[in-house]
Amino acid sequence: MNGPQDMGGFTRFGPVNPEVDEPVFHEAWEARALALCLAMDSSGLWNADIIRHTRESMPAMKYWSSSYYDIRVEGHITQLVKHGYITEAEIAAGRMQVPPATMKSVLTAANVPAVLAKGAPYDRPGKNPARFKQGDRVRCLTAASEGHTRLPRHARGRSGEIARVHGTFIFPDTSSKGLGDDPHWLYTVRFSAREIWGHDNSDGVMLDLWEPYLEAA
Amino acid sequence: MNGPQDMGGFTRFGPVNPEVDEPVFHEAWEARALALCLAMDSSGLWNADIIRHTRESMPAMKYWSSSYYDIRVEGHITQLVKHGYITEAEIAAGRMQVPPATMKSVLTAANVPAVLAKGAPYDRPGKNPARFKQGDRVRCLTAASEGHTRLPRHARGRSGEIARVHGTFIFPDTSSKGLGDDPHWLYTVRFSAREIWGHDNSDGVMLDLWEPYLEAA
Amino acid sequence: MPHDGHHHDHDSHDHSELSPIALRVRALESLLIEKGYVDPAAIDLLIETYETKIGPRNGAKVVARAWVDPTFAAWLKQDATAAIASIGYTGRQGEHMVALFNTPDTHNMVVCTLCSCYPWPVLGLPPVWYKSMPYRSRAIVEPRAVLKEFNVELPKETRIDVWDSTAELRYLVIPMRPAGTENLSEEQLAERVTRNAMIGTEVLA
Amino acid sequence: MPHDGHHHDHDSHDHSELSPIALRVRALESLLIEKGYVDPAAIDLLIETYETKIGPRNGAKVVARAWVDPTFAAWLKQDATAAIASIGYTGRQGEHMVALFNTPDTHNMVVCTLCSCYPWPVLGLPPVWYKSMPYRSRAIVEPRAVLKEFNVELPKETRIDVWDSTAELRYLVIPMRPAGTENLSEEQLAERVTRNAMIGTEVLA
Repeated sequence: MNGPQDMGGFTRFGPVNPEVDEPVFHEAWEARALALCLAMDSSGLWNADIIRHTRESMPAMKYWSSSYYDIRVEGHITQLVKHGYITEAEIAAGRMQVPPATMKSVLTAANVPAVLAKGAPYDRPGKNPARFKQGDRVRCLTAASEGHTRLPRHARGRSGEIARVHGTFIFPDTSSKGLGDDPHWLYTVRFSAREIWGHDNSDGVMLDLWEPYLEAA
Repeated sequence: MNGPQDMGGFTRFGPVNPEVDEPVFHEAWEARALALCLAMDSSGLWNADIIRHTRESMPAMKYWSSSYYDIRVEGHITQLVKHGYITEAEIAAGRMQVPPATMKSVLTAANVPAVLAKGAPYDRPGKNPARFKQGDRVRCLTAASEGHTRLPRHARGRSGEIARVHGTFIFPDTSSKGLGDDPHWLYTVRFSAREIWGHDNSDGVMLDLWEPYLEAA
Repeated sequence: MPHDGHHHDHDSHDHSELSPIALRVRALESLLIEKGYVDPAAIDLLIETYETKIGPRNGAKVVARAWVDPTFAAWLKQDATAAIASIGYTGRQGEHMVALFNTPDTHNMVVCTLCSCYPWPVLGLPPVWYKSMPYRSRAIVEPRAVLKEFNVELPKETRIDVWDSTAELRYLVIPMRPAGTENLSEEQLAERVTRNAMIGTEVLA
Repeated sequence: MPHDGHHHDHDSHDHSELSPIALRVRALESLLIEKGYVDPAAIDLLIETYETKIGPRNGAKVVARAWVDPTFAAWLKQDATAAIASIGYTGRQGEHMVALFNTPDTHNMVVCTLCSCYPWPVLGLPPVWYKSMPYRSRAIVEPRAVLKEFNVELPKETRIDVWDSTAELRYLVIPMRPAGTENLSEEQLAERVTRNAMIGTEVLA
């Protein structure tokens, strides 16, 4: 799937328009939406990769014309509906029509500080030694996984150099399918802007890439 | 410019939805728009590459949400306004507010059959022999021209094989800037779907590419 | 859905029912006529031409001729522009024609990812789906998924070449002649040839 | 403009003025509370936390400390997660921190092309522009054109590395300490550090 999220290198969405003294939230619903999403993340019904894939599965035109909080809340609604915790009819009505499902864990106010401070680390013990070391030349695969992947289109088939070796982390291409953590070595790879865009300068594009995306170049 | 027209390989605009027994035009305005565009093409104020570049310069979201005839007519309006032949205020009013500019050539009904039958051939005598022959391996440049180009993003930096040699043709990267025909050899290059997408099959992606886009591989 | 904005009922002549783009085109037309830039009779004739004269029946005749006349087929393969001109189809958006012959091994399919280039003299104006972003974006990367939406499933062994009209060459797919048509006349054969088969999104049976 | 749909006036509590998405979120909240899936007090506390406690002043303190304390700077370079935790910032969306030190030769700039990953514990929630398609799509291909829209022009010789947060690493840019700040205290220095400088879209002067 080459989804609406993968638009790096496209130049025609218009100017960036930074806002001076931007408030944390522009509208009250954005704050509510974010907090609801964070609270529901404690349910254990999905992981970060599943929820990203859900957001990316929106039709492209809707994705591009929706705001960040809109996309987030729709992703969470999709998952809650899919797991049978709520129905679209209930949202339309604004009230319960079918009895609640069992929620493994509800985030209480008392737990908020600890849950935020702990976060959800993504490093996991791996089985194999790292295949690459700093300075190694690598090439990204041309093929991408079916479904969710974090290998963007502009990097596929391109060569770069291992800039940093980070340890073993949950692999999103597997995790997004609910098939477990499948930890793999994570690297930061430096690609020259010349290699990726043909630019005549020394700029770099730095990407965090898992070992299964890479082969020796 | 990586504009809204260059979306080959993207998979999330939705299903194709072919229509059974589709009429030539769905609404009367589409027929009028097409005919007005064809008639104004006889004005000599632009060429096909300039008008393509004009259409591609629309903001992306507008381009993607506009229909073919809408995009066409807006491209022509932009050019007519730019050359001082009409004003946006005149279109809003639906009538003349400033005197007409001189039109080099007006397409008459009597000339329509001959003009359509003749078309506008794009082959032009070239100065140099072809650099590549059928069967040669070539690689597309990674860099693309500033402005209009017909080298799509998914082919940049990729290798293929010359399938056909067609002769010398107007080069759009030059012609779109109003800098003359600048004829170059035109080739059909066959890329394997494996090379471009990493597909595990023998399918091919065939692209018509001018010599300046290519280097020997 | 994008690109579906023009699937409404046909215009009436009541101003109040016209969409903004319909009103804009109407205003543009009045203006161009008032300024003397266009000849209203030329506009009418252009529309009539593409509504009644230039359409896929032209291409169907080319295909049928290629099926019955091996000399013509060879010429079409060698110099499609000239061979097609010999039947009377030339000009705008068909100045440089290429004929792609389907075989049991290779299926050809045509797209224009960057705009909507299409061989007008033989196929007329392109259908909405051909001009739509879904077809333009997907045909080159997932041709089999796209063909499925046309109810076409090709054997896995068939190679699909997708031709992206990135230059001014215009492609006409010559479908394989269906079995059991040995006794049909050239004219009867032409009736069997569909527009989509000449784009490569249909297989004649 | 896409992504500007939320730049309207703040919500009033009058139902009739709420946008469809605001109404939808309100309905969702009622429903989740009614079903016992969320604790309303937790919702209020989460909002309060990101509105008042977790924001770019946190990151500014990290930067100022790095400027005045070479040992801390070395630790930050070596193990940013631990060094930042020592000042008290940890957790969600900052589990795996990396500090990028700007130098006269290399300017670092951070983006997340694929979503909007951002180091929340040190910078708070991302600004609208960081989450917008224009920034997400353009920062990696034309960083200088993007920087110009922030009124930043770097010398041609300065190399720009654009870090795309494609994994769960979160990046904090450590800007160069401005000239003439030798006599400022760590606290005063922190006041000079802006959010955009810690993303790499501003150069402190």
